[in-house]
Amino acid sequence: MTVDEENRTNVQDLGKSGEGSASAGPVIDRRVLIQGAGATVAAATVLSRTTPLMAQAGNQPVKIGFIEDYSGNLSVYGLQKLHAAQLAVKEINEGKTLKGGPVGAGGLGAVGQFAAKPPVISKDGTSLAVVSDGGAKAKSDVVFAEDPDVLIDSGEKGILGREAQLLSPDGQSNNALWQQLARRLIQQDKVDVLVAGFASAEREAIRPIVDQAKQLYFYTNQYEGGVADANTFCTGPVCEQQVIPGVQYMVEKFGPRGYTIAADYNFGQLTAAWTRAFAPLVGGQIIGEEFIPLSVSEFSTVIARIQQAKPDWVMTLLVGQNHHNYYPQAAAAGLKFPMVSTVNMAQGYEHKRFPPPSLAGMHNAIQYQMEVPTERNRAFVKRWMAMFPNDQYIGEMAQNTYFTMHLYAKAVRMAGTTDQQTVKKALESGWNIEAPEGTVFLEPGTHHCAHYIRLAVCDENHNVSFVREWPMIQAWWLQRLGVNLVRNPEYKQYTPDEDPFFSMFVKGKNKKI
Amino acid sequence: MRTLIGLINGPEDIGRSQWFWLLASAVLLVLFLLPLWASEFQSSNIAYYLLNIPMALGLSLLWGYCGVLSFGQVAYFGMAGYAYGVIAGNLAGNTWGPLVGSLGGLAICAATGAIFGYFVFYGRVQNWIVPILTLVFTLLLETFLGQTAGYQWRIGHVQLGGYNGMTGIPSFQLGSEIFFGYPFYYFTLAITLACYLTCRMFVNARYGKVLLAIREDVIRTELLGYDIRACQLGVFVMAAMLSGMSGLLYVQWGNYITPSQVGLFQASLPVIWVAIGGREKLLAVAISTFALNWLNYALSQAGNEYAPVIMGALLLAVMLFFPGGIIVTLAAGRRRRERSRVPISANEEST
Amino acid sequence: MTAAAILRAEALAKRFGGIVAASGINLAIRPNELRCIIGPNGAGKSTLFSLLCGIYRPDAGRVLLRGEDVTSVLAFGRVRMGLGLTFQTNRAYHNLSIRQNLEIATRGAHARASEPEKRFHYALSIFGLDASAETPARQLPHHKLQWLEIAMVLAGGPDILLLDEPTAGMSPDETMQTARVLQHLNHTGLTIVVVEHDIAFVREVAQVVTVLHHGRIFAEGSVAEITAREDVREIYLGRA
Amino acid sequence: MDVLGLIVSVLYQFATNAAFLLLAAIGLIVILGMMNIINLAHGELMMMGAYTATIAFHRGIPFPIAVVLSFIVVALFGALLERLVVRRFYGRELGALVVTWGVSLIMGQGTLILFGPFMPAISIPAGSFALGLYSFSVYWIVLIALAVLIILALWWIYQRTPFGLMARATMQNPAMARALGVNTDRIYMATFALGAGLAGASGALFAPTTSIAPLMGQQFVAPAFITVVVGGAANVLAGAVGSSLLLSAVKTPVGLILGAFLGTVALLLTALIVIRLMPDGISARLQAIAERRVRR
Repeated sequence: MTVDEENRTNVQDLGKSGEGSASAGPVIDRRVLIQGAGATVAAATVLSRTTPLMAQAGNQPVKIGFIEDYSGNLSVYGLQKLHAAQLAVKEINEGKTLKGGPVGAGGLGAVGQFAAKPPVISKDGTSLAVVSDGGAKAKSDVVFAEDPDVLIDSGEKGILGREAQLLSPDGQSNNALWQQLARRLIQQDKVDVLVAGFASAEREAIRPIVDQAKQLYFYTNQYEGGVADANTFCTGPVCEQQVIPGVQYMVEKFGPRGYTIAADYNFGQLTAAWTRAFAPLVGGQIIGEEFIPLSVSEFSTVIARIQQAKPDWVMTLLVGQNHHNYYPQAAAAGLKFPMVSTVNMAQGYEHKRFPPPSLAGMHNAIQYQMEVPTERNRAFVKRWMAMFPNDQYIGEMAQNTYFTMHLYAKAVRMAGTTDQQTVKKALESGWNIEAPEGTVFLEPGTHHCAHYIRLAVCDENHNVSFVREWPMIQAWWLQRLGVNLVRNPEYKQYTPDEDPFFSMFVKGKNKKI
Repeated sequence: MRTLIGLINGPEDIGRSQWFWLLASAVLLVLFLLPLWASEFQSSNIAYYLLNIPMALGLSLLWGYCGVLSFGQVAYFGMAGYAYGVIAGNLAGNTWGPLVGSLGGLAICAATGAIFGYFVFYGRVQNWIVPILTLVFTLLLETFLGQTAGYQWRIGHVQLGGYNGMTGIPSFQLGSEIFFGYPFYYFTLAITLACYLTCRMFVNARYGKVLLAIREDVIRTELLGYDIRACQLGVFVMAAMLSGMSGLLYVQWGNYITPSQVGLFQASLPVIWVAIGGREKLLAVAISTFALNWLNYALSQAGNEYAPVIMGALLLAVMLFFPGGIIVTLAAGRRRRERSRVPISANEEST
Repeated sequence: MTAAAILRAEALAKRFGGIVAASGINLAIRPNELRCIIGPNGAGKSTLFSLLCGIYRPDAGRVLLRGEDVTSVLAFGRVRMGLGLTFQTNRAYHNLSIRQNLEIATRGAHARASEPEKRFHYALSIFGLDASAETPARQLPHHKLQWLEIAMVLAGGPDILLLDEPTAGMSPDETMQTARVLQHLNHTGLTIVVVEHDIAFVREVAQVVTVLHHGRIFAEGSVAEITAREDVREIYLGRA
Repeated sequence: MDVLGLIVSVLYQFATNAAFLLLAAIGLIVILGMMNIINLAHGELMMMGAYTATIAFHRGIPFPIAVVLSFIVVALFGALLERLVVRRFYGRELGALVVTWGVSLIMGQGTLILFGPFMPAISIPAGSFALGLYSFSVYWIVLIALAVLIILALWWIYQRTPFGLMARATMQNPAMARALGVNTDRIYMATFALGAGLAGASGALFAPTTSIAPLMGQQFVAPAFITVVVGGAANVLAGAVGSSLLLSAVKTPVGLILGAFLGTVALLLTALIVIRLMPDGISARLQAIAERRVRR
């Protein structure tokens, strides 16, 4: 049987036996870890033994720690996410919640709809099941039937009758500050949950602190993938959920030859590695790669290199203000190659900020962006705009943050306590939640989410349409690596280099080209 | 011993009266007893404010006493941090690894500082270009570190980690004693104090007098037979090592460092701390560094998006109304009332 | 006899942008000579000094100190070889006390750091300055400030003294005091070169006078010869 | 592989890279190069220009006029800034540096608070033309031309107009200039305003090619300073032109063959080396050569 089936069964066993294993499990690993993560974790173990359980005083609020950047470079995303959190908390306190519930480790089961065949590669990493076409090009009608309204009564105001309170300091896009703030929220305010992080750097900055305190932590961003951390739940989509469908579509539609331009840092390099490694499995091939420092903002040379290579399509993994300039400059230079990405439009809403046709022909496999044409999403957008009339856009990260908040509330209600270890257990019982994007499934073994992925296309007038849908694509890579955080907790981030499958493609090629 | 005290109590810094020393020892006592009522978190925060001080002191020596502004002190901050991470990380498990790492970090700062400083000062680069040069150097370092995400960028079994930074850096450790939490707070306090006293003695010693002369009039000093380049180089290296010290403490505090620590924004911070306090007095710089770090943290934890505006306005106000730095000016005012000794005013650094 | 020159300039040339500040200056200062250099403003007197002591690099020509080519030696090096210079505009450390000024000056020329104490007090005594006051030098009267700078140079123990308008802004009798001190120093064996406008002063002290004009040597000779020359008056009368 | 296309494309890249550096630096040429004010708010002045132009453009004002408008607006702001703040820091480069950094902080975050994180950009005027494999943006070619024009204009102002004469006199020797009856205060203000205005105009010119955001200015700061400093103060204009050409001549081939990362590194390294080898910048070297010519 395949790796993931294996995992599922294991996870189910644990689902039953619960308590013991998770509290007994870590002790062995710690030894190992002390070498890796050094004294930090040593101290963490000490700390964790001494931390008392949260007092259950009835009317004291449930503290939700929330760090994002409201100033500095990343404020454009931070402010969106803050608003999402505020909206969710308001709803929670008004006695609302999102539909959904625990469905066991196996997946959506009876509650949600599967994609006919989510893309999964077999252990030896050769074959890749073809992703089913979700249906015809559809701007306003829906491919899969789903409940129009997912916001229902939770039966109580707040969480366990306690008011949900948002503590949201400003990280100022400054990692040192992030660490201080995380420590404050965890050690001083003793928050019941921490929801934080845009840039991977920020996540990595606070993860050691989170692990020291065994703090329940949600990272709500789309990111490069690979975080296997018993205390961390990643509710955003990762490479395998976006790159493969996207590339597959481009190869079918435009031809095999792809060219990658990526921001020259972790996210860009790793996602580029994914693209390079999986293009062949869907009949494509990466004929050129370029990594661009975040400081570069003038792209004539890059454009010329692409023109030289004459690819069928371009994978753009450009991040940050400077890099956004690529699109108008490329358009002005008359660059007409179709583009595919995992970040643009859905996050920085470049298609709203840049006049057409800068992003004409941009494809993006994402789980959410404001235009998603479902009724439940329209309702969500309406609620949002009612609360924040001046907001320009609702990006995918904002949506993740929104449903994550509700997910936490539901988990606490099931656990019947805010004690973090118990809530983690509850979260590890396999949740599905009806988010604005569609049905999301939180996979216990990897602490990652299966998402409803859509292929968004931007036309020359910057209208977005969704031409394909994959109602459930799992974050299967960590499963493939045999990660099972329920049985054996870890606290690291895997990189493709640690996967033998990648090394076939990565060897020597990960260097600059 | 006597001479030591003499040096510490020399004229070249704020405060010589017994009242000052009384106050100083009171403050020290408070800092020492702090853990009695401060939580582990609060003391770790205060440790963070403290650990920036050595870097600021170094810049004060360089800019305030030597008239050379470096915009790239964070480069040495980062270098020391990364070096420590690599060395101590590879020696993980070895109880003396962290010590070796620290020494290694300082050594690398000293070496790089010496080379770069030679490059600058023996090249007779004009004074006002030095900040730009150092800044370019910093940007270069950041650009390089930012793209070291790939697996090939590992030294021993430590990953440089690119923009996401280097994680799991060991805390400082002497033998079996691991400096974490309260112990680390005391460790930081001790190091910072040591750095300050060393600098204070330094500026009051012969060599310091020469720095004074250089600040006053470079050419006159050279025409008294002093090799300006050598003096400036010496101070530059010293400043680099002080930044390194801060870098070491930083990674030991957060067990983590990223290239953005070497970025444009971080690079400008020390300049601000020093300018606001008054670059010509070590103590002033130390105080302002502590205060501004605290202020910034206070503003940000309030989730206040006006934080940068307030910082900027503060900066503007200080530079306009207290060109010599706010603390220096205040202290000078007091001194003037005490005895009719006119303080060294903010003297032009231009050449 | 020229071989005996203790300080010597050979075909020194220096231009700033379009302005020619020195073109082919030849100058030979003999040991223990007291020479005055005169010339209208912009004649290149200060430039000449800057070239001699190494503040500027010449575009062409060489500087020899005791017959040794020091053109490539930096200023501090030449000072350590016995050169001392004061500036046209006073450049004592105005914010430091007399004591600090002289202490720094005394320690300057390490290379020749013999008995600093002695030099310190010598420099102090020569103009009868008083180092007890803590007050910064800028509070001194102008002429004392001028003297302080000379004293600072002396504290380094030089044997060639280049003074750029040392008596500028002094009252007649202060000027004469200065003159006397310089003569005394000269008798103790110092070689002294003074740039000066004050003809009275020049008459008083100069053994040899050099006239600089448009960056070249216009005339050289004893005070009598020079003051007798018509053409020198010509270039001077404009302003003397 | 069409050779002609390649050659044109290389020339085009070389020119755009150079023009980028030159335009980014153009305001700084005046403020840093001529007034010796290390103006860290340079990027924010450019940002202000871009915002002005964008807002005006969305109000229906044609782009060229919007650019002129932003020149005026930012110039006025510059005059104000000079009178209120910068004035007190002449001859104190490092003080000016700190204070302008404060200004940039306020302007950056202030813009974020006033206008939000983004503003819809202007579409790049004028289309593109193709040549073999390659196609080129007409607008960038316009920018290249404009860069040259602005430099010539500056040169003309400073060499041929009474204002230029007075300005140069003031910068070289304020006391003397005052003695000659020049109102130096006004000259300083005018010069700073001119520099600010140029920064604003260049920001406006870049507006279509970049995202309009509060911190957009920062992308120009490092290139601008490097260009001016490498150029040197002996003759700022010539220097800036020389350095932008030199830097581009290094960056373009390296970037084209080895990729953007090494291109950037090469640029920074060149800057370091040039500054070290000629502390007075390229212009000094140019001048020396010129003079040698004169003498022969």
